[in-house]
Amino acid sequence: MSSSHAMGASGATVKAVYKHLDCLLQGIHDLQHAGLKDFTVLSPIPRHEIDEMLYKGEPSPVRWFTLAGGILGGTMIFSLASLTHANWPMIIPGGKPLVSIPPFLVVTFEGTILWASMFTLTGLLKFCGLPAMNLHPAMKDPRFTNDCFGIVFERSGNRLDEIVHILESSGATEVTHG
Amino acid sequence: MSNKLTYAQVNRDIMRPLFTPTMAWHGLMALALLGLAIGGVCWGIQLVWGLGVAGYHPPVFWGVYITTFVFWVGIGHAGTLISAILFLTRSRWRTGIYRAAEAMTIFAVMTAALFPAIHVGRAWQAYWLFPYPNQRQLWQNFKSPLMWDVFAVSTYFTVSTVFFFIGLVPDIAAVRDNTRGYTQKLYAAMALGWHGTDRQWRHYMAAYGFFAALATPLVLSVHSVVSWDFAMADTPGWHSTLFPPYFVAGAIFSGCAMVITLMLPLQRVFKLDAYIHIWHFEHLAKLCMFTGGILTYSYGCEYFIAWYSDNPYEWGTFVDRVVGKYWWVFGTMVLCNCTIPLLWWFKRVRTSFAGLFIVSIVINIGMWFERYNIIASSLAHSFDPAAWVYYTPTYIEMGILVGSFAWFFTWFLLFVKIMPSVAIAEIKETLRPPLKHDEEAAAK
Amino acid sequence: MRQLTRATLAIVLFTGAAVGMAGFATRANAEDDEASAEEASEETFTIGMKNLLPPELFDRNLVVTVGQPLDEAIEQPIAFTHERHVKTLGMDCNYCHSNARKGVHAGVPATSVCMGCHALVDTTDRPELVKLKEYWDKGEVIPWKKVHDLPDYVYFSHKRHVVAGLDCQECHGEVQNMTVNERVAPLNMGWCLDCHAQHESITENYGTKAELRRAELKDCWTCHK
Amino acid sequence: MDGLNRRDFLKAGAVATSATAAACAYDYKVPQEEVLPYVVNPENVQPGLATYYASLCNGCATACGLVARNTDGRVVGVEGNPDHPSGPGLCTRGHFDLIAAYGPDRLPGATAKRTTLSWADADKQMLDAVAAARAAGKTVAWLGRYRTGTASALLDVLAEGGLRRVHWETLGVEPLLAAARIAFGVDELPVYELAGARTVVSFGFDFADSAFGSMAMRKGFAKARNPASDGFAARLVAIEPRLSSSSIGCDDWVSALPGTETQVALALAKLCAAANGYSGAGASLLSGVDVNAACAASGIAEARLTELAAMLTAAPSVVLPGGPSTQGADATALAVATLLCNMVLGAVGTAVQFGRGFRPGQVNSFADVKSLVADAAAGKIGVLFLDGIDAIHALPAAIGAADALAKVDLVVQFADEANDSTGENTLVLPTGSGLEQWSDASVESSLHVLGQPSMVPLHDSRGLGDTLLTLAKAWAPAAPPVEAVVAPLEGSTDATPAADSTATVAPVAAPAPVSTASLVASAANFGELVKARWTALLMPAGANAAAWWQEVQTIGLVASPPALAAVSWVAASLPEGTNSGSGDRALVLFASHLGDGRWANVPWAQELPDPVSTYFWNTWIEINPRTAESLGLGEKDLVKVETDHGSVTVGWFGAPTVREDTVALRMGNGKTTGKYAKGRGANAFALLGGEVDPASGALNLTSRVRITRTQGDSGLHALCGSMNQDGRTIAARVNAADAVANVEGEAQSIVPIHHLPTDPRVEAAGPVDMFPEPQHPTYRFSMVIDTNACNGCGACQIACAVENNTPFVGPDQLRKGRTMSWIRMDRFFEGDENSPDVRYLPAICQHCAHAPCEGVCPVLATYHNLDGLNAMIYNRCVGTRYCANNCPYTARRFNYHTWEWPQSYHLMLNPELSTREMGVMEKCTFCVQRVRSVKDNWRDAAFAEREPGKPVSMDKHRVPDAALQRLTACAAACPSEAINFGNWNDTDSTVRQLGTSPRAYTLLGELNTKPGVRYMAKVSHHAPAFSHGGGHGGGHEEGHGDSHTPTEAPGGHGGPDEAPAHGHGAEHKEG
Repeated sequence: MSSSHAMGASGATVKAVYKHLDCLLQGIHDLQHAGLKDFTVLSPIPRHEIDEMLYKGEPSPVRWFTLAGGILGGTMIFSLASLTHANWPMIIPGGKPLVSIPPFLVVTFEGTILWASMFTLTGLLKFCGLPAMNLHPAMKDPRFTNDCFGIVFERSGNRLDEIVHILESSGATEVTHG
Repeated sequence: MSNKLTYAQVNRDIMRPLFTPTMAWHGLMALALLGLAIGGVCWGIQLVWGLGVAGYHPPVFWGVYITTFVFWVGIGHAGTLISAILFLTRSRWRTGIYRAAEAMTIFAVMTAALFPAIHVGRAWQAYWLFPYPNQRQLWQNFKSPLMWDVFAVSTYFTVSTVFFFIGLVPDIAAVRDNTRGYTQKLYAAMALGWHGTDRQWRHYMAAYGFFAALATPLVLSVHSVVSWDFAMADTPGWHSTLFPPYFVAGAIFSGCAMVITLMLPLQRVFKLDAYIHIWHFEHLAKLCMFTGGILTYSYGCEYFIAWYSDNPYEWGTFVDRVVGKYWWVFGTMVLCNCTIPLLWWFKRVRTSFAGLFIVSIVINIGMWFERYNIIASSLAHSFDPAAWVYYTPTYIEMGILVGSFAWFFTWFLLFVKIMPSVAIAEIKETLRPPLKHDEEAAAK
Repeated sequence: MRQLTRATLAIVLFTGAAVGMAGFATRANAEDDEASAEEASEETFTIGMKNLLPPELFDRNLVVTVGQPLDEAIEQPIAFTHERHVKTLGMDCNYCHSNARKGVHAGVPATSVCMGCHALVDTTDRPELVKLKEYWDKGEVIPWKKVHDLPDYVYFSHKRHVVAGLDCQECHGEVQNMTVNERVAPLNMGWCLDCHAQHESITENYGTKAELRRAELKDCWTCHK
Repeated sequence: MDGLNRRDFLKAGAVATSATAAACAYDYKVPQEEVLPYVVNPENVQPGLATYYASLCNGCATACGLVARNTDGRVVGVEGNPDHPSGPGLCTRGHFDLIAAYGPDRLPGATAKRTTLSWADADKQMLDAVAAARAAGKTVAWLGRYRTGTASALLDVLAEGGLRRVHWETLGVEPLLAAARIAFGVDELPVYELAGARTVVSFGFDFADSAFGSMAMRKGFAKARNPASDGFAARLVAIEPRLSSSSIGCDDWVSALPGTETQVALALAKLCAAANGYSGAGASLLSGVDVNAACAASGIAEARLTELAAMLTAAPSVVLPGGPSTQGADATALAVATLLCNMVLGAVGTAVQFGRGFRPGQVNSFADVKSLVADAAAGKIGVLFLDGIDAIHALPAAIGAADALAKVDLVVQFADEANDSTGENTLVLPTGSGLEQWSDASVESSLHVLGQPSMVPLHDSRGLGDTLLTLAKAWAPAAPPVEAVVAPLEGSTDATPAADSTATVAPVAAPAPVSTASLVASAANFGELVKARWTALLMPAGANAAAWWQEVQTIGLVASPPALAAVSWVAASLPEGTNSGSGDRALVLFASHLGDGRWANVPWAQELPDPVSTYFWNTWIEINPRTAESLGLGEKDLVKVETDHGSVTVGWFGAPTVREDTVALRMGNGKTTGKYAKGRGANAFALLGGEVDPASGALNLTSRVRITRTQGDSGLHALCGSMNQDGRTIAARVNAADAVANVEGEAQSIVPIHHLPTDPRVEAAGPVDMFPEPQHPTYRFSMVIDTNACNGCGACQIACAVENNTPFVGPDQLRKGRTMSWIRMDRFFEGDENSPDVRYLPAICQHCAHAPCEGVCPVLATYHNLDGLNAMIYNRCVGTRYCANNCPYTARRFNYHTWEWPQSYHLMLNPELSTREMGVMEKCTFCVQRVRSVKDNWRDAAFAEREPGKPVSMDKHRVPDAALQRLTACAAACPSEAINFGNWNDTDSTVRQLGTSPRAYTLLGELNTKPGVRYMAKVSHHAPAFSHGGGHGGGHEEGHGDSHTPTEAPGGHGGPDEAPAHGHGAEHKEG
């Protein structure tokens, strides 16, 4: 598509568009085989194959956010309930003890879930880099949300020709650089 | 899914309703706005004159509003159930319907969330229900089931909305890429710069799984908490440990019925037959039959426990439901929830448009009456016979009930017009991906 | 037309999602009471009477105070100065506000009380005193403006507080230095509670029973009616 | 409040979708209020502190003492004067009188033709008219209610000058007064001392409500009925066609065919005489009595009468005379017959006392009223003074009062509000409330009650006494200056034909001879006259006049021990009297709350539910459910009630307390004037023909009627949702024998509370709490309500409303069941159809220690405080109403609207507590403002006695039981003293004693809410001993009660007398 992007010191941008998943996978494989890692794969759907090839099954760190959020949320809500009731010890609703575990567990549960999900959201946004308003223009190709896959090198460095070659040979329907 | 579909075809089909106006949509929207106006006027009257415009009198202090609240919370169960639980259990039939079901959940919970504000005597002080630091040094009673309710419903709403939105992001991106001008800018803002990079997809899939895992206990807990509003009270007819499972089953029952009610026309009007099949509805109908069975059993169980406990108050209330002035409510409930859904045991009924549509509407009516039956008849026949009364809703209450449906449908109609009502990315996921290998094989 | 509709609907969706909390920021009432009550209690009132949450948790910047804004001087029908009467002339508060130790309301003195002295005070070139005399001669009530105005649902007994040994200044400020009377306390619930939870006079008055008394004082029905 | 205030804004904001932007722009401000000091401090007035005045209740002629509480210049509460011989307590009428003082209809001043006049003009008009009438030879007449004291003495002076006085009341005393004269030759009423009676037989006497002198009788009966006071519980037998509110709790209802009560009374007297061998002077009357004929005529089995006679003669007993339901054409004969019964029983002189000079001043008969009206119609009356009688409404239409009044030259009406009798020729002179004016009263020789004004008049009114004084000053010179001995206790009686008055009565305590006429000239106003007259009459010789008067004002009365006199029977024959009328059923009238219409314009009186039907704001008939069934009446059908004189169309209530052949019609409504009275219900007096009982001239209040079903919706709504308890123990009952036995025995509850099946293991373990009971370090405020003394009169409800600013909501809202009264009077018809066992239970907030309501409030607006009170903070309430749902006692009330209070009632608001806006919950607070105030007083005392440098003594802090017992408004009001308040922590307190007594129980105890309120079960001799009709009469078993289980069995396993009251219960269940 657009190749007007100024060629920097680190080389030109390379964008390959694939119509077929197997070609894409082949392209990734070839690139990795050639020791190239600095590229972004774009896909309209999540594919485990891509994930496997790029990240070798390493789990996403989002889960730690979820855990931390859950623990923090549960503790906070339970503390809130207990401390606020204990702050008014002369106010006894229904004769129940000041800090009554069973009823507080309900709000604790809700707090756990709420905070866990909020932290997950934060983690998601952080790790995905969302909102991603300054993605490289080469990635903003409407085909990638429609029916095409893509591989984008933001900076091809000095291996432009090799990259283009690998991409073209893997079956990309279109390879542009500039 | 049909292998004939291509990714581009999916994009075209599902986004079509967003760009092609239909008379049906505009007609329904006009109707919904009219209903919204009715509800708004009724609520305005109530805010100015006080809750006296509703039909309350001691000892019936809850009525149509709480009935409708519970009804909508119940409706709000199906979406997250379908999107989260079926996601975790990897049920394939989830894909075609989950987006609209989830939207239904959000809007149902939004509708339900209106009701605490409508219901309380001083709506302008309803913010006191939320804990926030204040100079009065005053806090809430975390032992009150209503407080649990506040937490449960707001958590459920927040988590469901986030879950819904996260699921939407790739599809909004797809819509963005099919629009121009300011609409594109709006969609672009909502898409958060999603372009489907490998890094985005990687964390996205992990987070989505966590959301599904977090939403799952919520689905089961929200209606349990709502049921505790009743079960924790000492009112005969309410005070029962049966309530949480009974309510959750009822919620799924009504929610699935509502999904059927909403998606049948959606499928027809927007010509989504390729994505939403009759067997989707059949699955939903089977889920209804299962939960309806639980419900029927619960009805019986309630009576058995009331009789077996030999508690005269409890038994008195249950007898009064059948033979007292609320007999017609009880009758409607049993007819709509236990009897008519039995028609779905016939495959012909549960696979025909009319059979599905009519019975699902009947179930929705029945489930509203179930809540009305629980709330009104128990309160009207409490401990002290001297305080027995008969509660009748007023026009204001019915107007607000109409308004609540209108509010729900307004949002839902907006949704189908603005957002892809079937999950584009996930539909594509279910398709066989385009492979060079396939094409070569086909060419040979 | 269609686009317009869609745009409107989209805007509604966005604005609907944006819900803001209105912060009624008023001027902060700076100091919290530093006086922490001594834990003099021997007998423990077993449900435990401690302010478990630190007062700092309650941000006074976030909250609404009752009554008039603190530094807004209220124009009175007669420019009465407390400074002259209390500081210069050395009058006791109880002389005019005699009801403070006897009743719920401290009250404003009857015009006759003013005239008890002012009948003898020269009014030449003193326009405020002329006004007073006019009210008295006409038998009219002086429409004083309330500086300290508690809501009608609050039961506040001046007697209780005076008998407990509190100085007027603790709530009313350094009235003896005021030429125009001003409200210095926010008079809001949290402010009341600060003293009710830990004022030193409770320990002085109730000794071993101070814990119990503090609990009683924090009971809502102590003040709400 | 100018512009948009914060609350309105938030309301609007809740509607608006874009609240955010507006909220930021909103300028928050509280309105500037003013503080207005006095110009000159009034004496003894401290802003915010109450001043108490001992005064006189003007609610009826009984003249009870009251204490008026004046806060910031307005009387905001009244209570019975505990120094009065009849003790604390004040019935509904006293409270209605207070409310009436603030009525919005009150006239601003003297009024003629709807124009306000100055008092000088009004006086001139009145005096000119009097002078003109006298010049023209026309009569100047007075038609008014009973008056005693100085006002009566002034009337005596005027009567000497030619004023024609007629004193009459609808629910009057003339039959009994005439009977006393006929039977004993005395000119006073008997005083019934019920405290020692073992059996009380009533022929319809409304001794606990509308009867003259009811307060003392009611207390006496409550004492007699309390098994703990004397070791017995009196048995009450009612012989009347409709159970009045006095006899509604009766043990046996032996109803006779309407009109045959006299025969029954005579037969009873004869049987009693036979049983105890009476052969005194009255025996001659009994010789002709045919017991068999009486039984046959009345439909009562002879065996039952015999049994009743045996019961009466076995122990001290009293037979009470007739009342409104039995005041027929033979009213005097019935009264004589009951006096004869007492004579035979030897009760005269002990339980039936003479010599106390007990009478409400001058008493005239209805015959006198009729002749006055006839004279007026004939144009013979020049000036007619109407004092407290709404002649056109309250006199039977048949006698033509409306036409007659129009023919009078000037009608001078003493009334605070224009009423039906106010016409074009009427000069209305507002007398003001009794709380604003001087008055005094004396209905017994030994008791004088002073009515001192307790607030400044709200309007330009002038006391009745002052007008009388004006009249007397203008008129008296023309009259011969008599040196009459003014005996305020003996009104001159010229009305009734006196029987042979053999002077067997000892003269009443002779007052010093004083001429009121001589005092008139020197008295500048009525207050001075009262003081002068009291000083002259009552001051002990040699006392310091000023000090004595100060003391009288403080106590509010002068009383000395009553002197009794022996009387002997003088009547040789019964007075004549026969019943008349056509139709198929007997009509009786009853008064509930509205009296004869006097309180019809008091909205709280209209709103107070009737104790039998729990209807309100209307007129209705009570008929037996079986009659209704035979007529095919639907729940909301209208019924046309016709006599020969008129007809009314009203709704109906199926009351098992009315005979099948009887129709009971409520009186009091059907007025054409008054903001609240106008257009409510129908006028019962339209049905009366105005016939009189020939012996006393009393109005025949009974009649014969035809009733037919009519189309239409009666719009009546019963506030009580069920006719019976549905087998639940809400209002419990214990058998009298057990109650008495247990007083002596171990203090163990004899009231079963468990409805649930018992498990021996659970029983062995005892009740186990999940949570300990909350601590109550100083007080655990509690209340014990003795339902045995309760007859559902509503005094507690109305006192509560006045004290706690609970509004009236009007008929439309009340029809939806939205009563705001913090006390709900539960009424249950138990027992069998023929002898209903009616039970009342004032249900209030139980102040539970484990309150279901508290735990569910999300914002802690309700909670349990250290004093054991279930607190309710209105300002914190959001209005989720969860608490109210969860209250098993349905004790909570919700503010559906911000109730509109007419401006005039704002002055009546108690400043000690908030009024509640719409959307908040409220309920009984145990009058926390009073609790706070009494604690404050004791705390002051403790501080005052504090040793320097030491903490105050907590022991001195603690309020003693005596100061708590009648603290709450309901406890202070209950005329039967059924409500006790106190500190449960104090083991010697009354509540602790009563609350742990065998009769005590907690409401719905099985819920283990640990209530602070306990009830004491109704004591009843109720057993199927008697039932009217001939059916199963003979089967009375004396030992039934003993052999039966001690009390009613738990629900669902009910004994034979615990079956639901009757087959129509379900029909009325929802009202």
